Amino acid sequence: MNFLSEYIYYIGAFSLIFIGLFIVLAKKNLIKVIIGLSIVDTGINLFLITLGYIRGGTAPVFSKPGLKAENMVDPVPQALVLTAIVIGVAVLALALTLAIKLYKHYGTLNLRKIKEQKW
Amino acid sequence: MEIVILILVFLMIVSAIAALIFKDLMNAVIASCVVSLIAAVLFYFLQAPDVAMAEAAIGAALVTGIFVIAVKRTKRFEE
Amino acid sequence: MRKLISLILLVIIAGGIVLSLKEIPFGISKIKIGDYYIKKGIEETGATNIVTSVVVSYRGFDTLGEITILFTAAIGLSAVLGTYRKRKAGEKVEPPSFIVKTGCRFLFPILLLVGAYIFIHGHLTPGGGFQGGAIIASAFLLMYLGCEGKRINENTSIVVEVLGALTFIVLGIIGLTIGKDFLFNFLPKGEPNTLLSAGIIPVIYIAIGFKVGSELAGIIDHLIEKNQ
Amino acid sequence: MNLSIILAIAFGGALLTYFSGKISKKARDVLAVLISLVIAVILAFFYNTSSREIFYTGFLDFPLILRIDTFSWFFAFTIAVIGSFSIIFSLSYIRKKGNTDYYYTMMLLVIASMIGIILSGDLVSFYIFWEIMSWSTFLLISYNRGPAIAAGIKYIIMSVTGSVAMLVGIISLYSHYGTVIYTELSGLLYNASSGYTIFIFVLFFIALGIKNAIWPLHVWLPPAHSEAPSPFSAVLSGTLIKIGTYGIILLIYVIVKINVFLNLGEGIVSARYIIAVTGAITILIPTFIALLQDDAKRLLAWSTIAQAGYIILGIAYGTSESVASGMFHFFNHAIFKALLFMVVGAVEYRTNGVRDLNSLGGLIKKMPVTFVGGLIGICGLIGVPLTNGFVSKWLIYKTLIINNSPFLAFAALLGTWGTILYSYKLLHNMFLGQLPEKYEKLERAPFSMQLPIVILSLAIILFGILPGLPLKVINSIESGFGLEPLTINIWGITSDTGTINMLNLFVAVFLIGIMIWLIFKGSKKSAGIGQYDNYAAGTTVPKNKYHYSVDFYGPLHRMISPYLRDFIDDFYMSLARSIKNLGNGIRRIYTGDVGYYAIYIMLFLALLIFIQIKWKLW
Repeated sequence: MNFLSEYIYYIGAFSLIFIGLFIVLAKKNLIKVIIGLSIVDTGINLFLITLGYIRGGTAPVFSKPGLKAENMVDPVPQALVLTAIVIGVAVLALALTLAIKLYKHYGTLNLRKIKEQKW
Repeated sequence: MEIVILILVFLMIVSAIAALIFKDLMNAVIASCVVSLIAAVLFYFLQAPDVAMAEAAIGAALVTGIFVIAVKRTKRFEE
Repeated sequence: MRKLISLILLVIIAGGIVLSLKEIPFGISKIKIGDYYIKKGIEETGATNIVTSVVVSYRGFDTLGEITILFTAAIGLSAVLGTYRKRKAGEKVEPPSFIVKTGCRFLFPILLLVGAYIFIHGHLTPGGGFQGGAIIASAFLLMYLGCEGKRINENTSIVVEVLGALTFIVLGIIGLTIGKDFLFNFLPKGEPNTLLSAGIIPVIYIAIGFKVGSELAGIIDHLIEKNQ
Repeated sequence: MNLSIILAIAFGGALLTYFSGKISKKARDVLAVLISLVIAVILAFFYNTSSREIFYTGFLDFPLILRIDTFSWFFAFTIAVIGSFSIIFSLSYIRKKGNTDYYYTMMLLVIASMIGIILSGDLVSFYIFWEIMSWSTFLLISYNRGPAIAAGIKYIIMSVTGSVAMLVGIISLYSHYGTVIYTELSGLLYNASSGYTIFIFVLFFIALGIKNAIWPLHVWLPPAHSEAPSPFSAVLSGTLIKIGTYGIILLIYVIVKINVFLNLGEGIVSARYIIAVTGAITILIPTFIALLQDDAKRLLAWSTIAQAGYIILGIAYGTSESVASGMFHFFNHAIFKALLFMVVGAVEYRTNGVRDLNSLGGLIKKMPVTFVGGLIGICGLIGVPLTNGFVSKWLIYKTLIINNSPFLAFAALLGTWGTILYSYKLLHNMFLGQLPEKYEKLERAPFSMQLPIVILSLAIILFGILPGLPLKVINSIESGFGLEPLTINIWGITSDTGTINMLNLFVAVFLIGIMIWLIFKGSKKSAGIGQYDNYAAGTTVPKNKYHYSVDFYGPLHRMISPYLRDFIDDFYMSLARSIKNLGNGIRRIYTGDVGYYAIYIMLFLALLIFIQIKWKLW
């Protein structure tokens, strides 16, 4: 139990990453693959935030007068993840657009049937 | 407190696996939305309110919306 | 077969990650450069939200690059999707139910307000341009779902987007013209924890909020409307 | 006058030509000719001077140096003159084709880069100009599209291979001696181990030999020469491949120095002997392959390889006479091969691109000036007395025989006999014999084509009668190399072992000519018979039914062709095919399925992690 509470965030983050990766590797459906990618994205973000966390720390916002600087969690991963989420949505939207176009062209989303991405 | 987090992470993993298993893409999208939502809550517990807000607004709302549109434009069921 | 191979690969990778993670404990301070930001943040930028000061001030250049990526993605999306679709006469669109319609109409202005509040107070409380912009965009998503036939004027969204980006860049360049760095905080810092403080940070975050909001709304607009 | 100004004129002129072509076609033509002539004239003023200048210092800590002495003047001047003649020749040749601005620009660029190579005083600037030359040549070879692109690609692949080898050599020299300047490098290899010298030699010889089309490296030349536009073939054959010769002379006599070269190896396995034998093989095989060709330009291309063999043989043999013969033959070959390509180009121009020797014939009446040019050209090629080829070939035979190399001498002689056969075939099948009916209305070659042909023909005769002119220059080059100069006068060479005096020969030939003329004058006049005034088996021969230039040398062809397949080319081709198959095999991992690509990435990651867990490498 102690172990679980110690590492629960890591477990959560990496479970997401590996489930997402498994979807990417094993699934045939293009939209499913993109869902997998978004799950990997979430997992990585969670991992980064977890790295910056300090036990008993407070959010890096001086909203109340009594807050101490020593007690705050790392703001740098938070800033990084903030931008990563926004970029993530843009990339996802682009990927889905391409998926829609591929569907319009081939009439299927099955990656095993869309074979002309060969060079 | 810890038990809440444990349950949340457990739920998150379960919904990720659900996203993996569901044949109906709409259900898979909703499952991934749940993953994002729980992640947002976890961000809040990890003292990152900014990120939690962004994840809730973007990951849970916008991404899901975009996915739903895309699924409606293509095919709903995985072969 | 393929699933088995994927599983084996992932197990090996997971093993490697577990081994490497043993040395990174959870919840212990690994803070390095963040320490400086926390201690000097208010003094140097005037923003009480340190994340905001990192995003907009210390790493403002990164953020400029990031909104460029956003912009590129939006451009790529509209290039891929192409021209407007003329709705065919016979095509039936399922009308939203009464409750959805009313709820959307009711929620839309409130969401806009919330979004604006979030990015205006970006330097004081959690939140900022990205979050506020995303909330505004989801308000438009709601509008598309609930209010049939209403859409964003594309030109307006492009103008807002460009103005947002331009504000960011111009504010950055002003720093250069007065002989300091790019994105130098030239406005008075003011009293911390008041709305008018932190110099150019709220201005830039408001610009980012407008830009992100209109851009994401534009992406949704493209995905919903533009298609053949 | 500054050396960098010449290069500035040459390169700037190439660019300027392109833009002036956008404004006015006339201006462009005039400008192109003018620039090439100006370069030649400026270079002429550098005769017998030597200067050296550092024209740029900021390049990666390498000073880029230009220098001129008699040696580089000789090559640069020849190149400039041949270049300007072929540009004059191009004026009408290229008019029918498109993309003329591009053609002139590239042509001037090739000439400019060749002069740059010759004038450069260190290996880095040598390499830079070398690359400019390679690429602009590639663009010109594939100017005609179609099969020309394949020829160009063959050329550029070989050329790039050579360049890389040379770059490795340059870097190795730099890392050993810390300098790439000729004057500082020169003689340094004296102390190097012979293994290192051979290593440097092999690397440079791959590059230079490919440019010079020495026998096992020649495969790019026949298609490139025959597919390139004819005026450019003249430049290609007359001067461009001689850049390789220049490089070899530079390597042997300036950088390595002759005494090191002669002591490299022993007896049959010495570098000198191996290169000389390679030269002899380069004479023999291509000569007889040339005999089998039916395409006029391809025949000349093979002949170019063979003649380059004479030059290599002369240079590598290393006595002062042989080196003189090599350099003189370079000079002669530049003249007569350019002339012959121009002759073929003129015929090609008037017959709308016919180069097939089996379908031409009898053009002597239609294009007499061109015929005379061709006749003098092949005389020079064969080495008939009173043409310049005679002197250079005489020198090489003589030195080979005196120095007890009978087999090499025999190879050189055999090559000459083959030369007689194929060059007669060339001349006969184009100009003599029956005139096919479709060419009845053929006009003479235009003036801008006849002018260079006439001038080059006169030059062949001039240097044939007065070989002392170029030999004087060659003599001063040789004394620069530390070789004993020949004793010459304006008419020829005098020495203990054999004297050649063209004055005597001239008088003798003149007298024989008068005698023959008198005999013909005195004898009965032969009756002229028309071309179609003949009959066989009781009936007149139908027109165009028989054309006896077809299958010229038929029996000989059947006899030697089984032995003379271009098996080197076959070898390279099979190499290329197998590499292509290998590439196709590797390509199979690109299945077109994104999932596989993700698996590859994961596989690599898993492999790295597995290695780390197992062996803890990093």
